[in-house]
Amino acid sequence: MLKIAKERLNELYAKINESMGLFIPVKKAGEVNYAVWSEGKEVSLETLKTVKSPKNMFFPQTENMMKFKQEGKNIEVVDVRRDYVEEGKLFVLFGVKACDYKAIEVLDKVFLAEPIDTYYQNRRNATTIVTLACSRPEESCFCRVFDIDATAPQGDVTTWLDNEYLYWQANTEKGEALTALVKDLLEEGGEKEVEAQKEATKVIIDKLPFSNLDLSKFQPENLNELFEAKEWEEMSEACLGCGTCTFVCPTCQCFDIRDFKTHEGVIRYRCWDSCMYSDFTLMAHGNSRTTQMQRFRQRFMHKLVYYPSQNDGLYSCVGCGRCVNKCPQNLNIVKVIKTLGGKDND
Amino acid sequence: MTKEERIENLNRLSGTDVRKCMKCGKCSGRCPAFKEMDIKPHQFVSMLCNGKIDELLECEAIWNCLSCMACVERCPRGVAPAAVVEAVRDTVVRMQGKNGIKAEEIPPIVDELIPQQLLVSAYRKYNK
Amino acid sequence: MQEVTEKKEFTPTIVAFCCNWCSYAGADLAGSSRLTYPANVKIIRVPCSCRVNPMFVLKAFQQGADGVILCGCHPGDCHYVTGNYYTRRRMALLYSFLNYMGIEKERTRLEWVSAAEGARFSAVMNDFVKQVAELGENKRLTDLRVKEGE
Amino acid sequence: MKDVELKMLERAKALLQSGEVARVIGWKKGEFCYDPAPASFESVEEMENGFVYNWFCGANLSKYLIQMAKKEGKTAVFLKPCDTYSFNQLVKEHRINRENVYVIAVECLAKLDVEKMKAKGVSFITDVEVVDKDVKVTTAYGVETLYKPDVVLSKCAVCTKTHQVKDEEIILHERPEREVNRFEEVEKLEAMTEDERFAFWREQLSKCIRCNACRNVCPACSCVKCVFDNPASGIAAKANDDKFEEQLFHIIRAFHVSGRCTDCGECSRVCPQNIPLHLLNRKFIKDIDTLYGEYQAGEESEGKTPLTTYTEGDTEPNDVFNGEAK
Amino acid sequence: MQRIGVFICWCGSNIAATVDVKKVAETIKSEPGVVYSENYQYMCSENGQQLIKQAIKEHNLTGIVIGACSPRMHEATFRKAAEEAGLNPYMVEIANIREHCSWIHKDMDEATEKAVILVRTAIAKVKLNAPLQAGESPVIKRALVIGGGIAGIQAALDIADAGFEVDIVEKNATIGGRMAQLDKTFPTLDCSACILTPKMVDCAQHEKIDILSYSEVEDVKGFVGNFSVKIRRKARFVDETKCTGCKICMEKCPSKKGLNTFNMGLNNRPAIYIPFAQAIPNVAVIDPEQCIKLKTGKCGICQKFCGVGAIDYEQKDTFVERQYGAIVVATGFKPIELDAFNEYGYNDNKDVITSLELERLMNAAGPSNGVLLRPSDNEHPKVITFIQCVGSRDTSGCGKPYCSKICCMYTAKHAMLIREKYPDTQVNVFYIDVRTPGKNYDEFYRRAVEQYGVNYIKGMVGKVYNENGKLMVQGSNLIDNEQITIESDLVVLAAAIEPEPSVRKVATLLTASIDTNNFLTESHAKLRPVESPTAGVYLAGVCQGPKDIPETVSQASACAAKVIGLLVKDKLKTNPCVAMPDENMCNGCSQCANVCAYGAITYVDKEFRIGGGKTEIRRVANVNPAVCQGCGACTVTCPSGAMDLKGFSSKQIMSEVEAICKK
Repeated sequence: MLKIAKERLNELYAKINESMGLFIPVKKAGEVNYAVWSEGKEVSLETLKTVKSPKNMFFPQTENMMKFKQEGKNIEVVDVRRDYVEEGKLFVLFGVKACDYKAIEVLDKVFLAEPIDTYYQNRRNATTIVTLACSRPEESCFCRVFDIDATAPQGDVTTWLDNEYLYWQANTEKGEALTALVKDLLEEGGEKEVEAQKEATKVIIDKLPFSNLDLSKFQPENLNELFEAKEWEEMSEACLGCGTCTFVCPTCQCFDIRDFKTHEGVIRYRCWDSCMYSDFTLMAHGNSRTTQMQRFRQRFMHKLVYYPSQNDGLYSCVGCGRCVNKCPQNLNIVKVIKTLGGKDND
Repeated sequence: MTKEERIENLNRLSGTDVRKCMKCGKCSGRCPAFKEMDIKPHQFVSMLCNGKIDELLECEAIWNCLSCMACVERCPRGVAPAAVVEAVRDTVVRMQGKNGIKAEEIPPIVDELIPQQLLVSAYRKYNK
Repeated sequence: MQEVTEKKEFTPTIVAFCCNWCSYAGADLAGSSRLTYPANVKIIRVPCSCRVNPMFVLKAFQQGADGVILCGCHPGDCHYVTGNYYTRRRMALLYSFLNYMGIEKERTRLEWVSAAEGARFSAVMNDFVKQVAELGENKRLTDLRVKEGE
Repeated sequence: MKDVELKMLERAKALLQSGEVARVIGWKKGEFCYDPAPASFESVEEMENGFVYNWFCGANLSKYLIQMAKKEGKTAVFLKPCDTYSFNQLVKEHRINRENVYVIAVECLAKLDVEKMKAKGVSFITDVEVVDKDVKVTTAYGVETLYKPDVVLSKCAVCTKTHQVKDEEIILHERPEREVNRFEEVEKLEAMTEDERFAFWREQLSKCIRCNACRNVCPACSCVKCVFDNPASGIAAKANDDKFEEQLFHIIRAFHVSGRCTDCGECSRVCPQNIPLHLLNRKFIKDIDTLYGEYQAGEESEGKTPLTTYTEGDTEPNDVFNGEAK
Repeated sequence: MQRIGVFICWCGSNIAATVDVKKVAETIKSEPGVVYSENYQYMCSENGQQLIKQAIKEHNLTGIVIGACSPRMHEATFRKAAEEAGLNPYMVEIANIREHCSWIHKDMDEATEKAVILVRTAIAKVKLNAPLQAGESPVIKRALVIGGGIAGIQAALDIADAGFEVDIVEKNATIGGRMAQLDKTFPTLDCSACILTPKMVDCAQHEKIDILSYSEVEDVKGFVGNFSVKIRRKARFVDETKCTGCKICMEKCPSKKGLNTFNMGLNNRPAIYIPFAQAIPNVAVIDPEQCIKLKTGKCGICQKFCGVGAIDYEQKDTFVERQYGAIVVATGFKPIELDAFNEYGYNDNKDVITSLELERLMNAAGPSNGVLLRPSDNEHPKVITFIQCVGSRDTSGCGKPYCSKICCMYTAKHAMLIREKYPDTQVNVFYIDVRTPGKNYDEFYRRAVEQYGVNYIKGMVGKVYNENGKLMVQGSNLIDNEQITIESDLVVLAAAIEPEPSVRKVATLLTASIDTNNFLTESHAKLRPVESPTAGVYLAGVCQGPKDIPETVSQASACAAKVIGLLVKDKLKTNPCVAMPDENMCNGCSQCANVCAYGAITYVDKEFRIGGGKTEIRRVANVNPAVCQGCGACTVTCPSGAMDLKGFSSKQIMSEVEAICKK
């Protein structure tokens, strides 16, 4: 175990930034989101939940896929993909919480499965992930439901933060390499403090109201029954059809592909899409889901039934609680789990 | 200064667009000093327009113009003949060098009918 | 090595929306009277100034226009009776709002130019081009993507 | 507050029981004390099981009536003072059939913003109690008292609205009269330089994730299909990433609701990035007030908006900047 | 796939001198979608049009762009050509590379570059054009003439003679207008009344003409072929159907001190009056400002004496609403006010008069029964001085910048008439220029000088002042380069003329455009001089620009010909570029109807599928294409973008914007 005094963290960031791009929670106009670090920015590791999750790093909200250059009557297709590893351009994603780290695993299963999404892969391969353990979870957190240990997240490097130090432990080769890069700033020690923090946090997690949600009903064999459940109508009644839950969700991975006309031709880009939107998966014949209830159902069925049935039971919810906090009308996945999840929720 | 430059200078000094003149002669029709002027107000405009500035620079009229602005007031085209007269007068004075006007030189060149106000303004202007 | 120091003077791109009945005709009159204005002013013909949607103004800025001017019949003279009265309110609010967002107020303008005011059309355009040129390039409301590759 | 809730419950149950209304739109208990959700109740049992009215019922229920009022039978709805303006505006735009709605005006002494409370450092909230200007918050980590004006919703901070429409009212506590200048924040921005204003909005809008929550919650944004969702409009877009898109979206949205926005403040309440979106709409309102005479959308349920009327002597656009006519 | 053809016109050297037309045509060839690009000397010529038609057929073009003069000039020509070649006429776009390019730029490279962009912009638009079909609207076979002067009378007679109903709306109590006030007319010196009054009588007796005197147009709705006009019939307090014009009321009326406006206020008339002997209708009218009965409720003498009981003090303004297919505006003129010209002393000296006052003084029916007496003392003036261009050609802001056109001729007429009737009178005329273009006009003026010895002085008057009861006219004689002062008995000012001020309201009601001098604008200065840009509205007489009687009559007849040409049609093609809502997106919010000036938008309840086999009823907008004029106000007020304008769709305009901004 290594450690660095809190007041020296800026030196750590600067050191990493010398040779790598550093993405870290930064406070801007009152809100904390992952952003590129540079000298003078207000880093906020203490913030439990960034508004947007770190998925933005590998799967940006908008991303150019290719360009079509037009000259007279000719069109040239330009590949804009970049192999960052090949270019030697590497990144560090710093301060990822356990839930968000788990979410990256969920995304990997989508984007890194055949056919591999090379845009995602290029960014993913070039990035070293530094996770940060939680010490002050709040009532909307329910990662434990998904067997996530918020006190000891995985990642290339795991860190813990208390009032004096950031504790540092490399887990992988990438992690070791990063540790080597900053080793001059780190000192030995901290095992005791980390253990103490873990214990204290676990006590709080036990007390969290959602820590014992019952997911037992969400099994592939119950798919039809769940799909037909009459409760969807009532649960979705207040849904505005906005994309807040989707866009703050660390595991939502749907995107739309669109064209943008430039002076030279066209940029084809992808951007996050939301299954809550009425034009989601719009096809020539119209839309397969025409009511907000259907769209609402789709989102939660996907998280809790469809995805796990195709990924060895891995839920595509990680219990980060962002949707619980951010839904304008206070609808969320917890209500769905409580309504349809299993007997033990009552 | 070439003649062209001088013409341009006169146009600029006067601040009036002599090409706007439609040659109606209303300025001269109203001029109270018409008889004393060897070159009439409308001719000032016309001659500047036609580039005949040597005659203007040598004329007596510039000293007889009362600067009463009646011609400016009456002109239906917004031309200011008095401003042209003034511009010529300034040019002549400046050509004389920096001598300006001396108090003792005033009596011989003016008569008692000239308004006091004009004398004061002329003195202020040419005696620098 | 000889350095090319020739500096290209900034010529702004100006989009002018002109109503068919007054201002477009005024522009025609400016043309037939041979009253010049800079070539970077390009006119889009619309039936009435009230056809101009704020979306068009924003679109122009997005596409890299440095100034947008809207011309219509004088209030009271609208070919469509009341169209330009609505234009006047819409644009008053839009221009004020854009400025509130920090967009330079000199980039937007509305002028009433009648079919008989060729000279005014030319004068207005000259003045607007000068005003925008002094301001420089539109950087605040442009979409960087459209200029990619430049 | 509890007394008001009980009275509301009693009335709603009576209305349902008598068959006078087929459903009641109100708020339903959430997982915590602070997350009630809008809901419709069709029976006495449903009301008894879940109905709630507390310090966190900030949501404006009027927009739900667009769909609800189309259903069979009359719909009763609880409207706070600010909500009634939206209701009227929707009636004016023929989006709600007034005949099908029974409006119960309910009192409101401002609503609390849980995000503002959390920003004050409280977390793991288990209970909230309000006594005058003190907000007593019980959390798993202890008890804290917050100053109410610091933690009310932005829209409530400057509210002087009164019920514009009601079929009956439930008001047990009168809200004290007060003088506020709701344009203060707008004026502050106006007083800045262009560069400062640009920087301010740039920073705020760069947070936008284009989730459309502001649009979808907005009672004025009641379009069957939004221009931004319509590829034929020429400005449809989902992308947030380039700086132009958010500006375009928010400018056009503000323009589209100008003269129709009642300043209900829902846009700012729902923004996940806490962008002060109401300051955009309020600028339009301020300019309209200054240039065309004071106008409050939603005060009436018929007539024209300031942008669909004119006077012959209106101020020229070139003369209007920063909310002042030259 | 689009197949666009581009045609670049040289317009002789008008375009080709500053725009490299060949280069433009060549550059455009590589534009996506363009399959044909050509240049030609005169595209609008027969050969040019042939070239276009041939290309459309040979290359199977789906849309064409013509780089030429303003679309306001030849859009219709090229649309017609396209149609003849089998292409929908609305698949044509014009790039204005003449008025908006070659004529305003001097640098060839710059102008060529701009021309290319303008053509590209038109291509961008035409790619989004959709074939449009013009609808039809019926024509109401009745015309309205606003103004009952010689212009209105002539237009009405010509239209009526062709068999169409005509209404004349005249704001005064009688028709006749300014011409009725004139004594003689140039260049033949006919008596004005002798040639005008028969026409007035013709009007009154024509079965197709209805004269609405003492009336004003209050409101106009509709469009060409189908105007609906509300007319205010002002209360004249005399029953028009009963009054026989016996004038007994005028004799008996005790309130006789009203200014006789027909005589330019040079004498008085009673409160109840017939403006002049030959008035049409020959019906009395009461001036409510002057009538004792109407002001105080006491009197009623005229009612007592009226043998037919025509007097009705209770009469109120009434309104009639009528439908017309065409409208002729003939609102005429008035001399300008002379308050700004105190140098001429008009307000201070009774013997400084305007030319129109002189007409009345010389007229046999005038205040002095045709004997020329000066107003101050009723003496014969021995020296009369005329001053030309009073307020005309004046850019100082006091007067009018234009030439009033008629003054040179009527002054020559006055001078001549005076010299003939009173040979002992000396007549002087101060002039700047004598302008006499017109058949027998210069000859007329020369007769005044050569035959009648009128003293024409080239120069302008600087001041008119009163010295011991004599009018001193001081001015310049430019030919002799001297300043002169003429002692005169009478000074006559040729005051500039301006459009009758009521034309502003009429123009607004008709949405006819008006210039800075309040003259109505014609559709084209040369080619469509009698048509207003507003379809179905025609212009006759001075309301369009200064002109004399022969010209006015010509223009009125030309108007009539245009109106007849319109009214003989049973149906008109309507503009297909109208608003069109997309019902699937319409919210039915009524914002669009709120801004529609024509009431073209109504709402209907319609059933829509909403998915899941369900439907819902929604209120949606419905545009009447025959009423919609295509301004587009509704399109901007529609928040959902459901309302769009055909031919100027949002997408079209935005693609034009893109093309312009493209670097």
